[in-house]
Amino acid sequence: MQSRPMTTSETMLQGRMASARSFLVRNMVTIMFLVLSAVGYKLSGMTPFLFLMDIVARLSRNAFLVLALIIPVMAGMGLNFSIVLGAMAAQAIVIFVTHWGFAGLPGILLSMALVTPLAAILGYLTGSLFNRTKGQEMIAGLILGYFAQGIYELVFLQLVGGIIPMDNSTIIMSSGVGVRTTIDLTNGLKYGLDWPGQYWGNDLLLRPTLPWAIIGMAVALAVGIVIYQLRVDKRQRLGSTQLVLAGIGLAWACWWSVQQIQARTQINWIRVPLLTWLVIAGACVGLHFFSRTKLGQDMRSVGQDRHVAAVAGIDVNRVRIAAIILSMVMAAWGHIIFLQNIGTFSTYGSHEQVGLYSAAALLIGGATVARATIGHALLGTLLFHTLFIVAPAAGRQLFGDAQIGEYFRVFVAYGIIGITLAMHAWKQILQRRSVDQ
Amino acid sequence: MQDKSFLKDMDLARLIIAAFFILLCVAAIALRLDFAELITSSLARIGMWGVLVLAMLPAIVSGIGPNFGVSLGIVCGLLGGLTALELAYRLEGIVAFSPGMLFFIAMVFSLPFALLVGVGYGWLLNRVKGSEMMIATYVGFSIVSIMKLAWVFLPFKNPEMAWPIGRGVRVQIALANRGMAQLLNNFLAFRIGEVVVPTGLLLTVALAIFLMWLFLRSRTGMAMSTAGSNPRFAEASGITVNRQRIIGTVLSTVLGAVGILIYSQSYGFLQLYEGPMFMPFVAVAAVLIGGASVKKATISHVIIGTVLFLGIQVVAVPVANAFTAEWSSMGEISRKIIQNGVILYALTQAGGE
Amino acid sequence: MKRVLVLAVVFIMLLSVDVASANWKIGILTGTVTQNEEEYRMAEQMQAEFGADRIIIATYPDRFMQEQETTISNMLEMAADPDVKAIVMVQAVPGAAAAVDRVREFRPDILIVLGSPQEDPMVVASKGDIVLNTDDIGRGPQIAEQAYAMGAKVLVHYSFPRHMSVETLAKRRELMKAKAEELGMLFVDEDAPDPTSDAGVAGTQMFISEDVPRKIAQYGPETAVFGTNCAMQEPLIAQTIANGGIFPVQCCPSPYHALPAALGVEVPEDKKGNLDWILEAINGKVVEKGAAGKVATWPVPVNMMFMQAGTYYAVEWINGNITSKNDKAALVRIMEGIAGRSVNLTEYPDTDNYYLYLSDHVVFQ
Amino acid sequence: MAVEPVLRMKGISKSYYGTKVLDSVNLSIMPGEVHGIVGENGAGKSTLMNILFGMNVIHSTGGFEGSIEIAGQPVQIKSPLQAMALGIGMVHQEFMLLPNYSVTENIKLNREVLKPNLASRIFGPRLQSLDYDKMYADARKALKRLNIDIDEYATIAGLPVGYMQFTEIARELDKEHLRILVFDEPTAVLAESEAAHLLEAIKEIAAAGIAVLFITHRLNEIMEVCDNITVLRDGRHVVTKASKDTNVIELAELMVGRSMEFAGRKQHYSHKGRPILEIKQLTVDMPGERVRGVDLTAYEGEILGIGGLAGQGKIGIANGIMGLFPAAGDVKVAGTPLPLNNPSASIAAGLAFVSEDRRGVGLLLNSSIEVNIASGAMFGKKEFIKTWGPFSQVDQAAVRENAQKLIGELDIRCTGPRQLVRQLSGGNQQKVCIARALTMNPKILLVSEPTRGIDVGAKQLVLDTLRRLNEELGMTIVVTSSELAELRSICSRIAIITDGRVAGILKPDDSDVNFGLLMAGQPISKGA
Repeated sequence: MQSRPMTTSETMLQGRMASARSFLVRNMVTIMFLVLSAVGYKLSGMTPFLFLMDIVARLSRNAFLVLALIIPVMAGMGLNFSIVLGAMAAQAIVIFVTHWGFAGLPGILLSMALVTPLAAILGYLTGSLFNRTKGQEMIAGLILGYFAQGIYELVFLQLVGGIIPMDNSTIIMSSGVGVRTTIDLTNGLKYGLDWPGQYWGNDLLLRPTLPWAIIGMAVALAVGIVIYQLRVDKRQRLGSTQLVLAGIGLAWACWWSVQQIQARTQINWIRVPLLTWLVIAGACVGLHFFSRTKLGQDMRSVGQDRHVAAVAGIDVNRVRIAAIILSMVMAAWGHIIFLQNIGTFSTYGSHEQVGLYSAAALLIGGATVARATIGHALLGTLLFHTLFIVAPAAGRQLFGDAQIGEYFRVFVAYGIIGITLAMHAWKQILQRRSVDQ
Repeated sequence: MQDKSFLKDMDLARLIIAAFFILLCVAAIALRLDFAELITSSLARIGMWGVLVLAMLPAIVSGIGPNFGVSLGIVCGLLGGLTALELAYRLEGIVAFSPGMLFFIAMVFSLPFALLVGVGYGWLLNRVKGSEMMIATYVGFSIVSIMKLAWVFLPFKNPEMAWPIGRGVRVQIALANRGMAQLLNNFLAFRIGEVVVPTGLLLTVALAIFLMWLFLRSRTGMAMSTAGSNPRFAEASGITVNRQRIIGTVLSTVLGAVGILIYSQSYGFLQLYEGPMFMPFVAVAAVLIGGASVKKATISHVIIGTVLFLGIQVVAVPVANAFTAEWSSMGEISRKIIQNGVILYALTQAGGE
Repeated sequence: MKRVLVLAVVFIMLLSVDVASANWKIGILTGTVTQNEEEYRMAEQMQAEFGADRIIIATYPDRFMQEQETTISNMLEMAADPDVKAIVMVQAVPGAAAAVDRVREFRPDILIVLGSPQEDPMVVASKGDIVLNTDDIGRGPQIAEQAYAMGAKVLVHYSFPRHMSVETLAKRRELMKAKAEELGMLFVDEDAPDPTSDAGVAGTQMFISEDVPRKIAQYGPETAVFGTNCAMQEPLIAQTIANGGIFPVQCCPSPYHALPAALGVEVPEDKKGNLDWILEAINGKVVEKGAAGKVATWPVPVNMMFMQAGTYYAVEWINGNITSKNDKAALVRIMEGIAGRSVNLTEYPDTDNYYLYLSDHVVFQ
Repeated sequence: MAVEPVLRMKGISKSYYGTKVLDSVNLSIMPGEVHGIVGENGAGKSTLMNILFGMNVIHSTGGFEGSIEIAGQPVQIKSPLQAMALGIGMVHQEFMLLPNYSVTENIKLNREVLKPNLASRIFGPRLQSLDYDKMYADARKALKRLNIDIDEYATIAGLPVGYMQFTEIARELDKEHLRILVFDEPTAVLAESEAAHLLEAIKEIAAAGIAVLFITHRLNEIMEVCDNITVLRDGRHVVTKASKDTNVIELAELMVGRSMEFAGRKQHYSHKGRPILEIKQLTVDMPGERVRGVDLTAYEGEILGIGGLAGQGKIGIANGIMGLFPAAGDVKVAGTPLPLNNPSASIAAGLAFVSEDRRGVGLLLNSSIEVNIASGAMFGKKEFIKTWGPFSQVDQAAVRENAQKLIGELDIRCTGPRQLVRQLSGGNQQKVCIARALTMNPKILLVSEPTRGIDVGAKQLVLDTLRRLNEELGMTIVVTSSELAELRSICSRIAIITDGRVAGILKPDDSDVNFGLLMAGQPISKGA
């Protein structure tokens, strides 16, 4: 508290500094990540081609899974580590669909259709469990994962081939019982969604080159912004600064893409799995729409305060179960997308990757256990994977020793996640302080 | 630690898990397993983990929640252990250390690291109130990774620890050479029938628990638990909350360092590299299964959790194996299903908030 | 389009070939010493032999099960360098098959050698040009015979469900059991906690160090133990020797694997990497602990040999000495050169590029 | 005109585990009537309301006896949902609001206006979209009925307490078919002006034909708005009277069951000791209660009152002095300058504080009574501690003894010193706070809102305790309170805080007009 009165110019300067500061504070994690990724990229000596190829693949693999975590956060259930169960369900269905010999897009659609009821049942059971362990969802989710792993092994190691008949020498072990450790989806579901055309003998279908895809997306975004500005209520419209920034960004992206096309760079070899991206975009739109429905509103209500929601007559337990069911189904679909892109998976281990990394990506995007948006999910996936692509090479270049590079990468990767989370927490404290003043 | 509060902490969930433990023991006897040996192993395992689980207590009590970053303390302990071994090698021929002396030196060397790291870590956790658990997890992972660099680069010369081919310290370092393996376990160990009681180990754990009990009743201890349970009340009472949280973190880190040395002497090897990565999860699971929450923990939670969780881990596998002797792989599968199923069931019986 | 793309790449590479033909590189993808020291050291040795401008080393993550995407990225990054003509990956951990698939999408020309694969043999065989593995199936009866020869009356086999879903490991267990029973030994099948499950590595190791004394107490000192997982080996060896049991061989046979650590062998600076010396040193320790004749291993560190052989093969292939990506005769020649003894390679059933290697044991006495 | 009562509860009895908490209570309300219910804590008011609301706690403990009729129809109310469907609404004592929602979203909580869409046609009505335009319109309408100007787009978090209360009421008004509206202590958290506004609103609601059940501790308010008043005592129905036939004194007697002196007791502390607490240009950065430069002196042995409207900064003064919020200025205790922003220093200087935020700052809810009582002295003064060099241990025996003494002295109703504070009633919790402060043996006792949220009987006991401490021990006490009447009943001087500064200092027997003027921020004109 200052007792000396301030002059006008001082006040104005302070105001401007405060707004610059608040911008930095608000975006400090993103800014830090951009700087880090840029430095890492420079250090790694990577070509843009390699980087873009990898990030396109990783984005289309993982974005949907990260989106699956949003709904439980909305319903106040924190990070849903039980999506591992959804992934197991997806693997189970994929194994059967592969056994039946379905391939390509039809196979993917069939898998998604079949996995939905299974994941919904698992979601219902998990949700019921969480309702009986309110406040201990995290440890319950963790132990549930181990429990489900046991059931999964029981079914696929002991029952399939024996009690559940399945006769397929590439899937079942030679003893006749138990599924092999690796399932190869080549000539099956692999790229079923990414390159749907290959199934019908046309590789080009729904696979534009990256520059063209960027131009297309930029145009779509611009149109979207215009429509948004025209349709929504005044107070929700974007500000002029935001519009100008968006305009510059989109224009630059288009200009860069045109350059790439003209120069016939390697970038033109990278192809965007358009259908997958459409599915992800559909999920985003769906989530946005969902959050404005009655059920979505109920989830947000329950998420803020279970007691208040209950007094208002909302069936809290039912809403929580619905949230887990939706999350579980989305996770199962997301894992199918993941598997069809990867192409081979380890029967008893692939689902392990799902929980922790998706959660980390979401958190890095700026989400907290209490608040997560689509933007957080997409930004987080992008930043997280950028770092993971750039870091190994950067570590190697920095130390000139592959092993040391790897150790350093893991240190940086985990350290960055830790620092990011710390910065989010710190940011909140800073913001709370500035609100108070 | 009064009997009354001990009983109160044994709520329904705990009773179910305890009943399951007893059932496993009965099954072990019925299946004619070497029950005395199982009890011996259980006692040793409980003793090994006792101090590591205890490390969760000051963390929870001071308000930072279960310390997923106890791996920081663990690497400090390992560093102390390595330093002691290195010292013994360098001074070979000048001073001959007895195993006990060496163990003591390991502890002494790990303490400055643990204190320093604990203060820094506590400082970090004070910046991020409300998100400690998630951050601690990743800080823990991160420190384990950076220590891998240290294991490769630190100038240790003791050939007992060296890789057979290249530079650096090997993944598992045998303590038997210097007589440190089972040092505490064998101290005053005696037999009741076939059961071997690792007296020294259990006494050490009991001593640690007793000291913690005393500490919690000291002025600092009271201030720390006040800061943990209601920070605003604590501030109003003239307690510097951040300082108390740092004290809690330092204590937890130090206990982690001491705990890993006790663990390692019983196991017989120092485990470096990936070894400490997931140890915090076991300790956290144990204290939570003992009935603690992220905000509240007592000494009885630590004891109950350690005995039940680690006891079950020891007995469950052989029992499951014996049950399914004729059915390959079923032992481990049924262990996973039944053990985790029972814990889940117990959690549901707690009924949530 | 894929074909067009591939053609485009090949074309561009052909353009660069005339200047780059002398400019070849080989990528070695391996684990850090955390996983196993041998492979990483061999990679370093290869780099020293051919120069850092020839051999690029990259590592897959320590937590490769969880970070398969990183494995893929690392192999992709190597393949993106047009100078890289061959990639040697030992051990080919889960994720290798997916990574090879990616590489093949834009670099079908690259020679890929996979050593000690952990994925399904049929899948791996369809991805790599050459796959090298220990003859796990052959080792089934071999281990039983070895244990019998060392005086065992009981053979305990430690594993867990995830490993028993690996075709070769499951088959090895079946054949081991059959052979043991044929020889009149009692075969005991024991499940240990999976180190990747809730029990963790520490849980597995604790179980082993508790269970081995139990088994030897139950069946007597003529008990041989075998464990399928690398993390089990140190406690397995330590407890077997301490309780007077028999240890026929490790999961990944090599004098360097687990034996020096479990026995507390002291390795002076000047003896590092000296195979004969380490065999001597282990022998000394085994005898000192009164376990003469009760501990055995293979005299060749197989993973090191796979990497070395893979690299040599790649070099010869790049130089044009070998024209086929899969030339068994040349491979055998190279391996015999490394091992200094005759090498017998067999193919995994229904494959022509998945080679199995079997060696005799050396018993410490 | 034979109008049917909209609600009739007949012979309601209820037992919890064998203890009778309600015994044949009758209640009957006409449409448009404002009906007050008064009673001490534990008289059975909340149980009665729980029965009316069909709360689960009633049915899970064996239900109740008696019958309920709504508009002449006998009904079985099994759940809050059903109660709402029958047109019963409730404004809760604790806010039932979601802080991150807008005013509108809170008003429309679980009664959102929906419109069907493609998804809802396929997957069912739960996927209908929210019709925000209609929701905003409805919210505006409901707020207008309360005659209050709240932005329906505003987010609840950050609104003043009073606005939150009105949002709750607007939510109930927005319900169609609302027939009965229950107010459970609605004014407990409001400043006096807001409370007055609320009472006006209640009258208007009743005028629209809605029956209002009004529960409060403030008897003056009851007298002002209620047509009829029911008094409950120990679960029994004492009497129902028309408010015009009774007065505050009688109601208080009926409630407590003993005649008591109430308010307006004249104190004449003419004695002025030496200044013990001198405050100069104190500014405190306490959100919502900012202090902008207070000069104030307390003299040894007096009870100094600090009053004023909510949000004017009166609460901030004590919090600033105790170092709980950032403060600047000069404060001297017994002539010695007090370092600010340092709670330990404040405690060491002999200040003890009973916070207005009892559950947040004042108590360790999950600890025992004895630990709570001893904690202040333990940390602030190192008492109850046995020390050996660097080692120390809590002196359990001394802690126990002290707790038992104070439990007796302050008449704290509990099962023993080891009972958890969480389990105590509001009044008893407040006594624990005072006991904690007394244990520190302070030179000056700062007490904020000592009677907030506790019932009449306990209120009187707390005030008596303060007075006794002052009279018997000569302790200097600074009381901050929103209730002018209680300040006037115990203080020797009352400072009125307006806009973060001292507007003036009055004697307890100064005229109401003067108090009113100062609170409104106007100078007292000579001769007024």
